[in-house]
Amino acid sequence: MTAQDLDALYQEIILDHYKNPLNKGLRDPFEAEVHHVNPTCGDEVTLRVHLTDGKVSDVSYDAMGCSISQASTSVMTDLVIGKSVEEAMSIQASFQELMQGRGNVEPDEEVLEDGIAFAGVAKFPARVKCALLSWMAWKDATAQALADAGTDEETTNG
Amino acid sequence: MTAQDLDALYQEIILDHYKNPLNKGLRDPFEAEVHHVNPTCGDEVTLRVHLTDGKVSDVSYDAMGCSISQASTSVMTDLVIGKSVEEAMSIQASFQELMQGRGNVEPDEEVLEDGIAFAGVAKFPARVKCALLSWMAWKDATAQALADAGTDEETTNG
Amino acid sequence: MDGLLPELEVIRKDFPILERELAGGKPLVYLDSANTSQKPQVVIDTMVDHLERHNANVARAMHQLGAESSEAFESARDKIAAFVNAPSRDEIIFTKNASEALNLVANTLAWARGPLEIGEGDEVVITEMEHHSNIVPWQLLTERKGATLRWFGLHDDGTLDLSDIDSLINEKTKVVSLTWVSNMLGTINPVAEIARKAKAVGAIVVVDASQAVPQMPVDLVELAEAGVDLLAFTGHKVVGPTGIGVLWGRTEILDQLPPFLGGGEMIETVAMERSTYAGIPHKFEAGTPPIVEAVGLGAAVDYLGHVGMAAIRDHEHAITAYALEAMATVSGLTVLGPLDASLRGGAISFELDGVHPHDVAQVLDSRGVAVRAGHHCAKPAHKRFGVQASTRASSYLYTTPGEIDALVEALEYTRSYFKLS
Amino acid sequence: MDGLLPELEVIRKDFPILERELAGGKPLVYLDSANTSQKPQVVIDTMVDHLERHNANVARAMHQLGAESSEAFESARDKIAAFVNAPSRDEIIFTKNASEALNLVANTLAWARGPLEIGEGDEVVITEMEHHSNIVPWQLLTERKGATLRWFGLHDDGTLDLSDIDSLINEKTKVVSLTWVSNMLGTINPVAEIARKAKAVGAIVVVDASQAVPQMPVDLVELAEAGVDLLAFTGHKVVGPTGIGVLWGRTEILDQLPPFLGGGEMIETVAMERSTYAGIPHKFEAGTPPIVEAVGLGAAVDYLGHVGMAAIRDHEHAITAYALEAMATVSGLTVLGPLDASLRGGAISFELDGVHPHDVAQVLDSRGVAVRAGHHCAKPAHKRFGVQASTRASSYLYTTPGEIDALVEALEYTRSYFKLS
Ligand SMILES: Cc1ncc(COP(=O)(O)O)c(C=O)c1O
Ligand SMILES: Cc1ncc(COP(=O)(O)O)c(C=O)c1O
Repeated sequence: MTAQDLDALYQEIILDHYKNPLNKGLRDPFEAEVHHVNPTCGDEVTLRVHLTDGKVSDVSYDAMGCSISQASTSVMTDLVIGKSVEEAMSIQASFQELMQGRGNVEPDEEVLEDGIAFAGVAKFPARVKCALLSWMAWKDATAQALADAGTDEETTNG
Repeated sequence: MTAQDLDALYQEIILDHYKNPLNKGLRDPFEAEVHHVNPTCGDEVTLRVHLTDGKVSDVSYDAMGCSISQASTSVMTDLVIGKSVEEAMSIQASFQELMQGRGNVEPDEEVLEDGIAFAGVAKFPARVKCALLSWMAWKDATAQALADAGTDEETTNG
Repeated sequence: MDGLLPELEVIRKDFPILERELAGGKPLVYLDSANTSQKPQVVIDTMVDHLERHNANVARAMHQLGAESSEAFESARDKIAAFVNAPSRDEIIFTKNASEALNLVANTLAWARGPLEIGEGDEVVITEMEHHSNIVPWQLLTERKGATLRWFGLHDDGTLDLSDIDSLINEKTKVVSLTWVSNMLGTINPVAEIARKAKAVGAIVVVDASQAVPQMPVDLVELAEAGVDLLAFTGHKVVGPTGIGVLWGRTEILDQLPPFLGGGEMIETVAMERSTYAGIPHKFEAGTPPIVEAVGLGAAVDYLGHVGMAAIRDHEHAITAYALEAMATVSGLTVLGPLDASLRGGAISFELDGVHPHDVAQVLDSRGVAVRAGHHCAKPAHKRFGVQASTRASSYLYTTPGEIDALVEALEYTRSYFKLS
Repeated sequence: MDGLLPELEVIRKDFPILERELAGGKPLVYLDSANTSQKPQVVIDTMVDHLERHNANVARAMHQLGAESSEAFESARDKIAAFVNAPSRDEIIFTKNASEALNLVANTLAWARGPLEIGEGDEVVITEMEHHSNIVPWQLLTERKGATLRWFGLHDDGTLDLSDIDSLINEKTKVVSLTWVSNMLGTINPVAEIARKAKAVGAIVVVDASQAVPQMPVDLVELAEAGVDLLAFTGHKVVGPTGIGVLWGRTEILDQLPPFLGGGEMIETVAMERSTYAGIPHKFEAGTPPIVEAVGLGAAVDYLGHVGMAAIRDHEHAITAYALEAMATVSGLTVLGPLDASLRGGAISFELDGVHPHDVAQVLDSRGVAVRAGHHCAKPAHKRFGVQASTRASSYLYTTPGEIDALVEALEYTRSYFKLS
């Protein structure tokens, strides 16, 4: 790849989020905590979600990894916190689609905001996993929290 | 291979032994019986040896296989029966050397008699195993008979 | 002749080895494709291009060559998944050959716990026409776990004897594993029908498709619906290279099986104390995979797909019908297996009265005709037919009727050579 | 520079990929040879010739192509046996990679009965610097059999901590398995010394030579004398193709191990009721082997033998010494592993303060420099040094001092790109 590609990959926004990550740290309360790893490089994230009344009240995390994975985690938390679970899930889906689109998907700035800075990553298959690590962790944790809530309800109802 | 090679492989002597094999059948008495298989094609031989006073008194067999393996068995029994074990072992070694020589070993007619007809087989790696099947079985059976005799002697001496 | 590939001469030009001259200037008549198929130029060229321009390890590398190599490797998986219409591309696992694919299943079942566990009193069912690679793994499994191996017998015409299916497949049956097309008898087995029976008792169904995938369109979605859980085939028989095979497995089953080989690429995380494993397909692909082989196999299935598997099946059928008819004119020749070409694949094993298969193959070879002699890794099936070995002629998409004529002519010559007429 | 291969430019011409231009017209600086090596033209050409002119299955075929293919395949075994000076050529077993070779040993030990049987109370000893492929198989074995896995720790300089060798290797020890050269730290371990200790307590000694065979002369007669019983390496790291690995084993041990995969070629005779198995090497080679891969590997070891393994070792040593010195000038760079080139192989893993290895590798790639980033399948060793990942540059016989200069220059650029200076 060329120096231009490199700059397309390492957008200023990405480097900013990398140096100053948002919402970092593990916090209480939370309904689900997951630990995800990128088997290729060993990058890890421990991530908690706190949902209230169908809303993403908090996402907190402890993560180790490269600039792309760190920045992506920061952007993700910023995008989903405060949104309804449904809306957040749809943002997650848009981001995942962008990442897996091999550079052929046009990002929607309305939906993804700072996330569009990752459009360049889609052209680097080896880095797509970095960008997706925490997004997949969030999806997993949220699904777990919802399932538990479902079970609780069932239990309550039963 | 050419028609000439074919004739070199299927010498008249070989086809004669194939049609009229010597010493065929399983006979008593015997000190050791072995069963050998060619894993590639399934050719089989059951072979017995009878030794008396260091001499190969009889070799009897039941075998299924191709012309080369059948003829080779017939020639082998004809060569070793009546010889001293030592002499027979050395004939076996000569034959094996001829077969594994990839066509570069000059056969000794004094030693191998009709066995020299197999010189052409050495150029067909896939057929070497056919020619050697019963010779290896005979060697194995003889070794077993000798070992047992050794044990018996020991037992007697002990 | 009806059914032949329309551009047969063009197809033959794709296979460089078919121009090979043998000793004595004889042209090659290759009738040993059930043993291994020949390779078209495009498969060889694709492998060369990979080795000369894109070679790198996969999955692990961040650099350009690594990205190119990973892309080539993973798109080979996509191509193969599409070729057999697999429900999911992640269900395509690369092995080293069909034998490893079958052993992977039997070996991981030996360590499975929970619903898939196999133990005393359990039964595994195979057939008498299996290739050794679909017999020995199940012998090892059942011996080691104290389970019982049972099998379907064969009718005299080489078809499966299904008369005792209701007692053979019963509530103790944990696995039914069978070949789709026999490599010795050519028989095509009713795998969907048997799979449905097996599913009804909750058994796992394994299909050895080593001879089927080369010869006919395969639709795994359809087979999965009938109840097939796992299916194996091998690269070198579908005009691909050696060193690669494929195991397809239903996700739910693969997820339940413990890992097979442990090591690089199959892990999620490793500590000295314990490890966790990756999801499929990587869970079953320890170590550096057969990269250039997968790339070659991708090109191979592209090639076959381009010719068209339905057209290849028709071609095989036409050639086989022609061969069966022509071989019937050779006196003393008995075909083992179905005599109706529509019931079988293109491998024709036969006996020639008074000449051992080795000798038949040897004389044929002197005429340039390459066939296989022996038990073709199907000793029990030979035993069933009271023979120790047979000669086998097997065709493929590049086989011409003229080559069948050469075979028959060479068989007549064999008879005269051994003074049988 | 002393020790470099005298005809380095000629050698480079043998490797077509080294002329590859990357994106932006950058020449390729390939420093990822510990991951996989590049292939010389002669290896590629030998494979092409086999596929275009001699392709046939082996062992089974009576025809001319079959004889040629079998001859090529079995002489590859001879070549490899000679290359590592194996006591017997039948002790050379072809696997699909080094991982399969190691798993073959661990997996068959799980089913071994008699003196080799492993059970509760028994111990298997490895080291903290193993590749995952020499960790996970032993975890699976010990977990499944109720035995205990133990390991040598590491000194801060990346060498093995042998201080507790007398307690680690004791009368309960059944297997000691260790890497000869670490793929992460580069460390060369004293395998002969450890083998002697292990022999004294009757343990089996397994050596992972995946990084050793490419880099130094190997004499298996000598190693066997010291007590090494089994040794594994992989084709793609010795300028051969993927899809092939090698397990060498002492005949007495291999004879005692039960079969691994069951199927074609590994049998003596098969009946539905039971089977008997072939002798080595075939006993462990079920199914169609990696034929063209073995032929390619034969050409590869011929090529390396022609250049000379002692000369290659010297070259690697010279390049590694030069690289260690040059990299020491990059501020914030810390090498993991021995800093003395004479104690190590050519893989140099390092950290660059403030830049994650992924990002280092990415920036290097934009300059055409191909290195690996991650845990290199050695997570426990990374953990031992308190890091999650590292960047690794690894050289081979085609590496020039100029390429090391390019690496260092690209590292400086990385620092400035991430605004570290
Ligand atoms: C030390 C070591 N052991 C084992 C392996 C595994 O080799 P393969 O991936 O070819 O199975 C490697 C290479 O990846 C290695 O460097
Ligand atoms: C029906 C069948 N099953 C299994 C195999 C084994 O394939 P491989 O030798 O590639 O493992 C073959 C071919 O030899 C076969 O014909």
